[in-house]
Amino acid sequence: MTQNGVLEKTYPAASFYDHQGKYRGILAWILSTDHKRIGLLYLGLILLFFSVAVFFGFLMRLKLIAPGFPLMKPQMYNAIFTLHGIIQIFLVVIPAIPAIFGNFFLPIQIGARDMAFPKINLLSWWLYASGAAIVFLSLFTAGGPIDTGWTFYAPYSLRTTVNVPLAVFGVFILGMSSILTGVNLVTTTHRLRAPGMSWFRLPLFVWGVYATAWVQILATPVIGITFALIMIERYFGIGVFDPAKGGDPLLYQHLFWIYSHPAVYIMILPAMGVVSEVIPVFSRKNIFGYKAIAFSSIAIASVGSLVWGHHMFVSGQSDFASVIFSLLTFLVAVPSAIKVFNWVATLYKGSIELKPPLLFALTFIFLFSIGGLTGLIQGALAVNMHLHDTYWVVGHFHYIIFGGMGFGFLAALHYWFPKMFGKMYDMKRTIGGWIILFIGFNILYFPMLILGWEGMPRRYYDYPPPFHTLHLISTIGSWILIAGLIWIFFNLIQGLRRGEKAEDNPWKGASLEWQIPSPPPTHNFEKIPIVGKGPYEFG
Amino acid sequence: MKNRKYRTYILVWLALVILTGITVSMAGMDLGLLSIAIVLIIAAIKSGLVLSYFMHLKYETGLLFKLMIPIVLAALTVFIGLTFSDVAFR
Amino acid sequence: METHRDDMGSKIGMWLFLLSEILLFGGLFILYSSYRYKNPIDFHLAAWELDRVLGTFNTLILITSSLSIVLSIFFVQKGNRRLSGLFLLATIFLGILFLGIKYVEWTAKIGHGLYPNSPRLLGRSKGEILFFGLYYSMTGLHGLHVLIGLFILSAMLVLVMKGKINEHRFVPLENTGLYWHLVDIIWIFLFPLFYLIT
Amino acid sequence: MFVSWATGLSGEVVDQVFFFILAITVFLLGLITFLMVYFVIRYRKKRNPQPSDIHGNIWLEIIWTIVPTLLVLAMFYYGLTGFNFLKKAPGDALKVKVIARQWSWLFEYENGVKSTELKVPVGKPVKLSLTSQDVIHGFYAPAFRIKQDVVPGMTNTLWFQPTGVGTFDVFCTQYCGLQHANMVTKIVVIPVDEFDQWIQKRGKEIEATKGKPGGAQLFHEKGCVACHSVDGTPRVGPTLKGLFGKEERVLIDGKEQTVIADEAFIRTYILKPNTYVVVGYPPIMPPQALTEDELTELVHYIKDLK
Ligand code: HEA
Ligand code: HEA
Ligand code: HEC
Ligand code: CUA
Ligand SMILES: [Cu+2]
Repeated sequence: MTQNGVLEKTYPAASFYDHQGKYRGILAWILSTDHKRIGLLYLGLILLFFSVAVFFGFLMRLKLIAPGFPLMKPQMYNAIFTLHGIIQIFLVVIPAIPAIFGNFFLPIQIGARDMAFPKINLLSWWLYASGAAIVFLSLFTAGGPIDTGWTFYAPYSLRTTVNVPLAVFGVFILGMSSILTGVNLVTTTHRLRAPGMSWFRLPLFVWGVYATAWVQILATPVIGITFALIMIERYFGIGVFDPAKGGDPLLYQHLFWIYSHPAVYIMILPAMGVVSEVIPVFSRKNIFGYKAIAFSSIAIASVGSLVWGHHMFVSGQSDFASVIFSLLTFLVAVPSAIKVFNWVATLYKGSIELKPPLLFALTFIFLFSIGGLTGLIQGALAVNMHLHDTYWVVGHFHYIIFGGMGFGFLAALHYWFPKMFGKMYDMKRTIGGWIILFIGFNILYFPMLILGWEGMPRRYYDYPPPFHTLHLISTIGSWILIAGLIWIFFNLIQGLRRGEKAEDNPWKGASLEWQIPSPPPTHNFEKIPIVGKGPYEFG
Repeated sequence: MKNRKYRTYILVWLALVILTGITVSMAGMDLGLLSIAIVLIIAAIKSGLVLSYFMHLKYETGLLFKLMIPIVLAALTVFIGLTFSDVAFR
Repeated sequence: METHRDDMGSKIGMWLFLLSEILLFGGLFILYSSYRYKNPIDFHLAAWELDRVLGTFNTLILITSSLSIVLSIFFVQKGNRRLSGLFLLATIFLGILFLGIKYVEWTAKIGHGLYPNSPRLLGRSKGEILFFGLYYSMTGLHGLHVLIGLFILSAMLVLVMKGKINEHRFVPLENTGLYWHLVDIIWIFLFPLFYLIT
Repeated sequence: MFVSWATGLSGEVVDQVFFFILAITVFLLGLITFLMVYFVIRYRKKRNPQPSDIHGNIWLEIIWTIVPTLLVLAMFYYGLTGFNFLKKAPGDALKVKVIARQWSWLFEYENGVKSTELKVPVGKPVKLSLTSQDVIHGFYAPAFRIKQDVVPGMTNTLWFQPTGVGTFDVFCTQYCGLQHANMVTKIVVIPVDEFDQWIQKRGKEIEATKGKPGGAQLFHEKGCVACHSVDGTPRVGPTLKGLFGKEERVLIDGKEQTVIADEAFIRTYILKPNTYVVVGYPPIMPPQALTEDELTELVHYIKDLK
């Protein structure tokens, strides 16, 4: 299938893996400005950090298996949940989809040869790697690993003796990386679309990443300055967040959440883009309500920047602010609802093949809905008084981040795997792994919702005996879940090592990335294509 | 045409200097809240001049250039406004 | 394959970066406005202690440096690299002057025992502690931007002299100009907020 | 299986809102899941080889924009009514001051009585005003469904009205450092006359001591027990049993030295804990605001811990 027959496969498929550039060996990767190589560099690091953080998650669950279980000391637990949160949020889920798949596929999907600023793209990766290195370095400095929670709430983060400044400096660097990636993605989308690729012919993944990139540009600097102030405060004591000097700790929380709430949409929007990509391809049908989905991405990105105060309902902020933030929180759920309904409607009268990418995408919808609906429940003012900072919240965000973004990531990985690596994995085995993962996931996280409703506070290294049963179930779930995860990734690695050679277009997709060889050649397109139709017009 | 641009720059610079003079002398007077407003309005005019002439925003075409500053202003207003919904009503 | 050149693209990229810079300072403005709202009188009193003359002088310096960089760009576009270089040099000089005056100001304040966590400052009201905390962090961050700008300007000067920047290829200099103007704009707000509103 | 059924007026209000929203969301989740599964089965490739080309439907879009909007507005409104109730304490409420610090709670009644547990009479509204001495804590009584952060430099308030007697958990829900998970206490709801007796008796005791509590009491009230035992077991901080006169290995400005734990040492330690750090313990003891009398009493008490 070609786009109006313009794209002819006339060239020898010398893939970007075989490209001979200035450098050899590892240098050919870490100094490459090819967006595809950079995407894979991110993939490598992110998977590494992800496994570290999952291991921490496993340790936490193990500690919580029974009241008083003597696995580790309290300080150790406090450090572990902090690191777990920091790594997962700042090192894994925020960069994951935009930096890996956005990098790899956004240029191809819009018919470009590379990003707008290839060198800055490489710089972003280096900043990411150094920021991560600094965060890890902070573990080994005097005072030991940080123990503030990923939120770094003042004044605790100003008083604790551990090396908070170094850790937030690391996150600051990560923020710079994120901003530059955002600048690159927005500019690329504006400037490098192939002729004929009008805004409403963009694949929805591009829309998702584009909206995300704006949030990255506009929200990230706020947390940058917040963390810079934490550093200045620790070294010079200017007092802006220190109540002893007149500072207002709630303003710290405002600044923190001004970024960190939009950040949750940085996590989810690209994943939603992936789902919008996968569903039409496997139902062989145009997406239902293209414009509604595209605009709801923009709506989520913009209205989503106005709801940060729902993390502060019980913090002592004014009741007036709570009311406004609660109202806005409920309104921002509507564009998400629109997306969900459109996805489900796309399945209607399709011709559906339940291959792994679609399976993960549908699981995304299910788990994301649970996560989102639990979000609604805790967004109600009265109920939040009860549920704030309990395991309910922990359940909410694991459902929505891992169930949502995590499964979106898995969908993306299984969807584009043949394109990225030119190999195919064993689809039957993926389904086996999915079953384990899905069961484990729910056994792990559903009890958390009940625990929270019963009043189990979060960030507790120990708990009263009545909570035991549910914690025990949850811990068992974590083992099942990790087994499923290992199964799925093992299967992918097997595919890499001895999978069959993948076709150029195994799923018969209509968007541009499927019209070029697998894996793509260094400059993607021999001739810049001329686009004559939408991304989901099959046959 | 080019030379006119040259002259524009100098004129803009003159305007900036004069506006600075006005704010500084204004500040001596005690007008309370009004003086905050005036001082900020003058600062806004000054940055408007820099943005449109020195930074060429006036001459750029394309929706993106037209939207950028409004987007940032909207973001800042909303951030400050919503923060004040707390700070001012606590 | 030849890397293709997209001047418009570079400019868009630079602008997007500047937007994020605005919000970086935006975070501080949020703090400033909130604390000013909560401690109007203390802020009022503290502002009297800043040197308004030096502040005004610095404002004029930055405005003028904005003019000189814009002229530098103007001349390079017309092919007059010598004048362009001269105006660049003037910009750098003004930037250094600005930092020099800032240095004098800060040392004077520190000499008076008014610096973060100083016993003298801690003895004052909370609003004043906050005012000076914000004063040091905001002008400090701004000064850091001026400093970075100076490095970039010097690099540009070298490029202009080498002819790498010329009438056919001047986007890097234009982008430097954009950055420098932004630093100017931020000062245009910092100046009244700290020195004038009393 | 459930740890805490709702109690108190606040508990009932919150649960109503909770179950209202829960019902809607469970229904929606069921609907979406059902449709998803049904479509995948009904329109699988084998059964439906030819997809229909549908691009969208403007009416459907409008419906599923408006209906969810109305639903969420209803949820918001219901949540708001509950919130209004939770935020407006009746004027005749019993007032109790709550002081939080790492890692213990102190409750102070209007007549000066202090307690480490919150004793309240059944059926009467209670209004808490919460302050913190160090970092942010969170006052959370799950059974009553109420929670409020305790922020240094601010006084936040909270009210509740117990409807039955019993003992209920209080947790700290804002992460506040090492012993966050142990910063727990109880709300003890007792019959009104029992409460009156208790508070009067304690009030008399205070008068008898002219508002000067003894060392043992101070040791509890000032929160020392959160970190120190008096029976020889080390906690977050070293035990204070047998401290007086002991030779103690401490760090002074990072250098390890031996000092004798005399009265001056103990006094300094309590007032400026950062002067010394006992070897083997983290340097986290918070400074205490004490009057001279209180300090003397405390030091006496610690001296006698043999
Ligand atoms: C990817 C991340 C992500 C996403 C997308 C969301 C999305 C949402 N979140 Fe969540 N949230 C987090 C990550 C995320 N959150 C994290 C990490 C925290 C904890 C931070 C911390 O304290 O450490 C948190 C905390 C958090 C709180 C604070 C809890 C507390 O501490 O007291 C609240 C309160 O309102 C909230 C609400 C919501 C809402 C309403 C949405 C909405 O956007 C959800 C919209 C989705 C749906 C509604 C479901 C799909 C739609 C349907 C099934 C159709 C039917 C729908 C309707 C009728 C509307 N979240
Ligand atoms: C993206 C974020 C992320 C992820 C993946 C996880 C994964 C896990 N988390 Fe979570 N967690 C957080 C973010 C995350 N967590 C945050 C922010 C906090 C709050 C910290 C704080 O309070 O400061 C927290 C807190 C937290 C707690 C509460 C601690 C406390 O309050 O005391 C617990 C308790 O059991 C827990 C357990 C687990 C377990 C068992 C796993 C894992 O073992 C689960 C295994 C993984 C999955 C089920 C994901 C499915 C598949 C994929 C994601 C595909 C791969 C994707 C990529 C490579 C991107 N986590
Ligand atoms: C937050 C926990 C915490 C609280 C509350 C606390 N302490 Fe401590 N205390 C410590 C720790 C930890 C040490 C040892 C290391 C250090 O911090 O210097 C210590 C050390 C001491 C010592 C020296 C002990 C020795 O072996 O030399 C004394 C005396 C003491 N505390 C008394 C008190 C008194 C009296 C109070 C209450 C008014 C109190 N502490 C409250 C944590 C605490
Ligand atoms: Cu106090 Cu947590
Ligand atoms: Cu949020």
